[in-house]
Amino acid sequence: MYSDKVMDHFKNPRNVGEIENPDGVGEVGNPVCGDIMKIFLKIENNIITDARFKTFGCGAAIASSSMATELVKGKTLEEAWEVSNKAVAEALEGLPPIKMHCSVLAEEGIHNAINDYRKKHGLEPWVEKNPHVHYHGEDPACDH
Amino acid sequence: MYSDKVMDHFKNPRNVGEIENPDGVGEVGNPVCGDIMKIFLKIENNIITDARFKTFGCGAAIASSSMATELVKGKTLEEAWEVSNKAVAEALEGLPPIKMHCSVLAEEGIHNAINDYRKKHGLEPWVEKNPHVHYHGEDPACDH
Amino acid sequence: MGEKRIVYMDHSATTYTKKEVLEAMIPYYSEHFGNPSSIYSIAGDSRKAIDAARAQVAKALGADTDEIYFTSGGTESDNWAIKGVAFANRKKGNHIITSAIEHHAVLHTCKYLEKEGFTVTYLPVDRYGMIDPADLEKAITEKTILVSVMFANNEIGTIEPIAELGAVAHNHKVYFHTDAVQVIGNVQVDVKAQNIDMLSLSAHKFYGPKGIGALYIKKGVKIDNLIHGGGQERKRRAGTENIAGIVGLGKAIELATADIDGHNRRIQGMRDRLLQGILAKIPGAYLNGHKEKRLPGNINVSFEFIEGESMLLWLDDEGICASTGSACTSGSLEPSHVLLATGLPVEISHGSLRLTLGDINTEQDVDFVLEVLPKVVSRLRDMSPLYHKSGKEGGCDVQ
Amino acid sequence: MGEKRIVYMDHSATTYTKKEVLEAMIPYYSEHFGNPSSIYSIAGDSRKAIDAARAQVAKALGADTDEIYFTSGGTESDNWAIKGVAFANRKKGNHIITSAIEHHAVLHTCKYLEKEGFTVTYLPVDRYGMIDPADLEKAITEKTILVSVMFANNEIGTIEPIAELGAVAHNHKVYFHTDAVQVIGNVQVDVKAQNIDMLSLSAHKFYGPKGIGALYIKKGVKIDNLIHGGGQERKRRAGTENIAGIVGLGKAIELATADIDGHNRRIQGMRDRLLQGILAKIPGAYLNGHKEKRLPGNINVSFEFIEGESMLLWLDDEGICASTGSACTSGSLEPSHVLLATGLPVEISHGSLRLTLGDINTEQDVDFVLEVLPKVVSRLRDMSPLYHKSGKEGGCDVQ
Ligand SMILES: Cc1ncc(COP(=O)(O)O)c(C=O)c1O
Ligand SMILES: Cc1ncc(COP(=O)(O)O)c(C=O)c1O
Repeated sequence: MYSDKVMDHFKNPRNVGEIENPDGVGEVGNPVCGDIMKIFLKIENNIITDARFKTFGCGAAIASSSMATELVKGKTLEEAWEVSNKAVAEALEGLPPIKMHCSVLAEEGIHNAINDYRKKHGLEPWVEKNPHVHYHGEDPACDH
Repeated sequence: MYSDKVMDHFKNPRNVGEIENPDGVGEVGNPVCGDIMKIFLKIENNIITDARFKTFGCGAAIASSSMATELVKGKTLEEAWEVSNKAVAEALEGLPPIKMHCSVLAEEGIHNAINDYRKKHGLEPWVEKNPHVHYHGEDPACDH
Repeated sequence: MGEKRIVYMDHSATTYTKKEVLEAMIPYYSEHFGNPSSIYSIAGDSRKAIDAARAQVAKALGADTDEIYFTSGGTESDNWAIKGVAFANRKKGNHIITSAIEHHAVLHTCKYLEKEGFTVTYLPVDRYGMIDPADLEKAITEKTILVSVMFANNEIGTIEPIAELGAVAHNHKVYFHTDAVQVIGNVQVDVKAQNIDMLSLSAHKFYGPKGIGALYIKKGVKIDNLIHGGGQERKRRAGTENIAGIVGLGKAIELATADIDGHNRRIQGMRDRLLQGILAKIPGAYLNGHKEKRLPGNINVSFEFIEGESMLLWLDDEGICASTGSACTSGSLEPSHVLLATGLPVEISHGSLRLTLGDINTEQDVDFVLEVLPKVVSRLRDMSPLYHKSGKEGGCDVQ
Repeated sequence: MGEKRIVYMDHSATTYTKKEVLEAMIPYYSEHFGNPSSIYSIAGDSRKAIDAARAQVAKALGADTDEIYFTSGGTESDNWAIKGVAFANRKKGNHIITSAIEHHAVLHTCKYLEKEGFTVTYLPVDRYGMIDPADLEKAITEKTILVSVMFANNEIGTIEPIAELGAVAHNHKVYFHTDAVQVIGNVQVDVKAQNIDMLSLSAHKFYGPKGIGALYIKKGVKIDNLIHGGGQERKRRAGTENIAGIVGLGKAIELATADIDGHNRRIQGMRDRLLQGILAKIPGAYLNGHKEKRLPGNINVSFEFIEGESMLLWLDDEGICASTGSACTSGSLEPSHVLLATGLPVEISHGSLRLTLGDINTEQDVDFVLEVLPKVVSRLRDMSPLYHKSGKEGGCDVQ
């Protein structure tokens, strides 16, 4: 069902945990829908020097959190903003179609954390360029 | 499907053939329906001294002809008239329900042959006491 | 099968499961038994096995893997194709066209639909059992939503002009289903080239297990489910998958279609010698079905003046397994609807014999049948009240 | 299953086929393979085998042999019972009653019937998953033609008061069907004493093969066919019989019902120790389903703050096969409709785990799960953003 890469990031998730006094925090998802991601960023000179996560969710959600935090570390905020859910899924060597929403959640988590930082610093939050056509589960209340 | 007795009378049918100058002949059935029986009787002093048959039909039809001719041999015409299809089927140790009509055919063949004799001798043909509720196949034209 | 020599010539009724097929199945009973819907790794073995079998079926038909759905057999496939398309498209129309010589799985499904408000046209056949595409052309109306014609007939072996019939249906934008239960391994199937939208098959007709079949459904065909429930078969056929059966079907279709020409040469060689022998040795014997366009292993002959069941019983006594009419109607009183549709008189159709050769048969089997059958026929004719009458016509005077 | 130690605790999803069962089946693939509809002697072996299996099933259910019909599995049996009665009796009424916790084979069939003009009432359950006969009594109307309630639930294991429910239905002269797929071998079935008119079962849930099941239909029940075609199963279920499967079903049901009490004592002993261990070792773990009225091998627990699939993946990594929700919905996003029907909050139902013990399990398996599971739960909780928040309530604030 999952690629080896997904299983690797699920079983040995990178960057699990919280950052004390984070510069940006983003939380997305909904326990009713079965997944919540919380992303913590440490930002110095516009560069993400550390990224951590806590996730409640399926294997793909955990692996996506792990991969997304890996991908944004060391990037400028502008670069990190461009890390798309597709990039996360590709870095994981693919996700089952039914699980693509997990990578969307990871992208949104990063975005929320960046905008949290921007707001704290009195900056305009960036606007999602192409709001995702989210995965539609059978329960319409659970589109992320 | 068939009892051993049926198979015995099918494989070693008694009384196959015709009688030259028979005293009574009965023919029943219909090739369209898949079975025809022709019964030949030799009658001396009101007693059936010989009975033969020719049959076009299934295993049960052949076995019923064989058994029916056996049963009537040596009997008076009155006794032979009383040989019912049930008696034929019982003597064969049973017939599958779908094949019961073959024993009816045998009874009717004997009856027809007896009445043929009676008519030839200027006697009133006997009347079927309880006309059989015949087996109804899927093709209503083929009730015997 | 005991000590007695058995000559099995009823491969169209069912075949034995080949050794390689059974061997492929065994591990999926007690070892790789995981439910393919489960998440754990051992269930992955089941999923992979099903995927592989689906690929084998797709390859044999020239279809894509996601066009193959597993079912419990040819009957379910026929029911699904016909009812599924009928109910899903009833807003478009209520007219279905099939033929007079279909298997009961198709005919009785059509009868059921007639009760549900559909109208069904039963195309006639010629004396060889062939359906004329021109008749189909004429039968199609604005209300027609489905044409279902069998690829080859199970009783008389006639192979229908499927590609032509499919083309006619498609010209009118009507779905085309074919019951190909008898043709796998005997005729090259290519659903795209042959204009087939749906195709039914059943493993036990080509040396696979019983109780497993498949329905090919071309992408885009509008069809309702027949069996509702879990999400198996991409939500189209519910029920925990019969993994061992599916694996057996896959293996069997691979074997059966690996060398159709070679298989046919061998089977048809024996078949032709047997047929010629029968016609030469037994007077009053007539071939039913088409001379050339027929399944390689099929012989269907009628013998005047005798009845089929008693022939079968004598042949069985000698160890020869054959049938009269179709397997389903053997033992019933009804003459074959297929033979009647070819115009054969009822009384002659009662005396028909079907011998269907397959991989188990040998030239010795042919010799043996040629030795036994003439004796059986003459024994039965000797006790037939029709035989010694004046002759052909006289024998069949209907009261 | 490779070298790794596998602890299979998903017997409600499917079971392995027992050795004795497979051995009984083998001869019917390549040796006694005759089509039971054929007339020759070798087909008689097939007929006899089917008769014997039918007798085995009848005995296990307290039914007569001519009330047993073989199908392709539990799903087909459910479809047949419900659609068959619905369509055959629609002149009498169009109302069907079932429960909210049925298997999808029943629920999706009911949804289909709703589209066809039937009205369906879904009886609620209490927090233990129990259906109240008084609710059924209230739900029955003049239009009610069928009640279908499962004998025991596949997810939470709750055993319903079938005899009482059947009695209520019968008081109103309404047919009563039960999906007994999970109970064969676990609960003593007696269709007459338990007021059952139709009962579905599936062999692969009691150590038989997949792809074969049966429907008990009490004599006199008015029911349409689901699969049309040949005259098999006394003209009620067409299609060449899956003889090996039928033989396997017969053998499996005989074995499974030979000593239900002994089997339950063993399985339930292990189950109770495992359950107590889990509840003792893992805080924030809650049992779903009924404490006493539950299937002997079933455990269904919810763990706060974590999600089911990630639990399964970790367990699988350790060789433990389990499930969350039902097998069919594993891997989907939907929370279990059964857990929701018991009133469990959605967020907790995502963290449910089902362990179903069976004949393959040992006390060592129980020890192993008790060693592994607490570690898995705490590893996942450690990375859950819900866990370290204030506590129970706080974890579930919905945006
Ligand atoms: C032409 C044809 N269609 C359908 C079927 C039904 O297949 P099954 O009996 O495997 O369901 C058969 C054989 O029985 C057949 O010969
Ligand atoms: C309660 C219940 N009903 C019906 C079914 C369907 O049975 P099958 O998958 O064998 O068709 C199952 C299992 O999948 C079940 O647990």
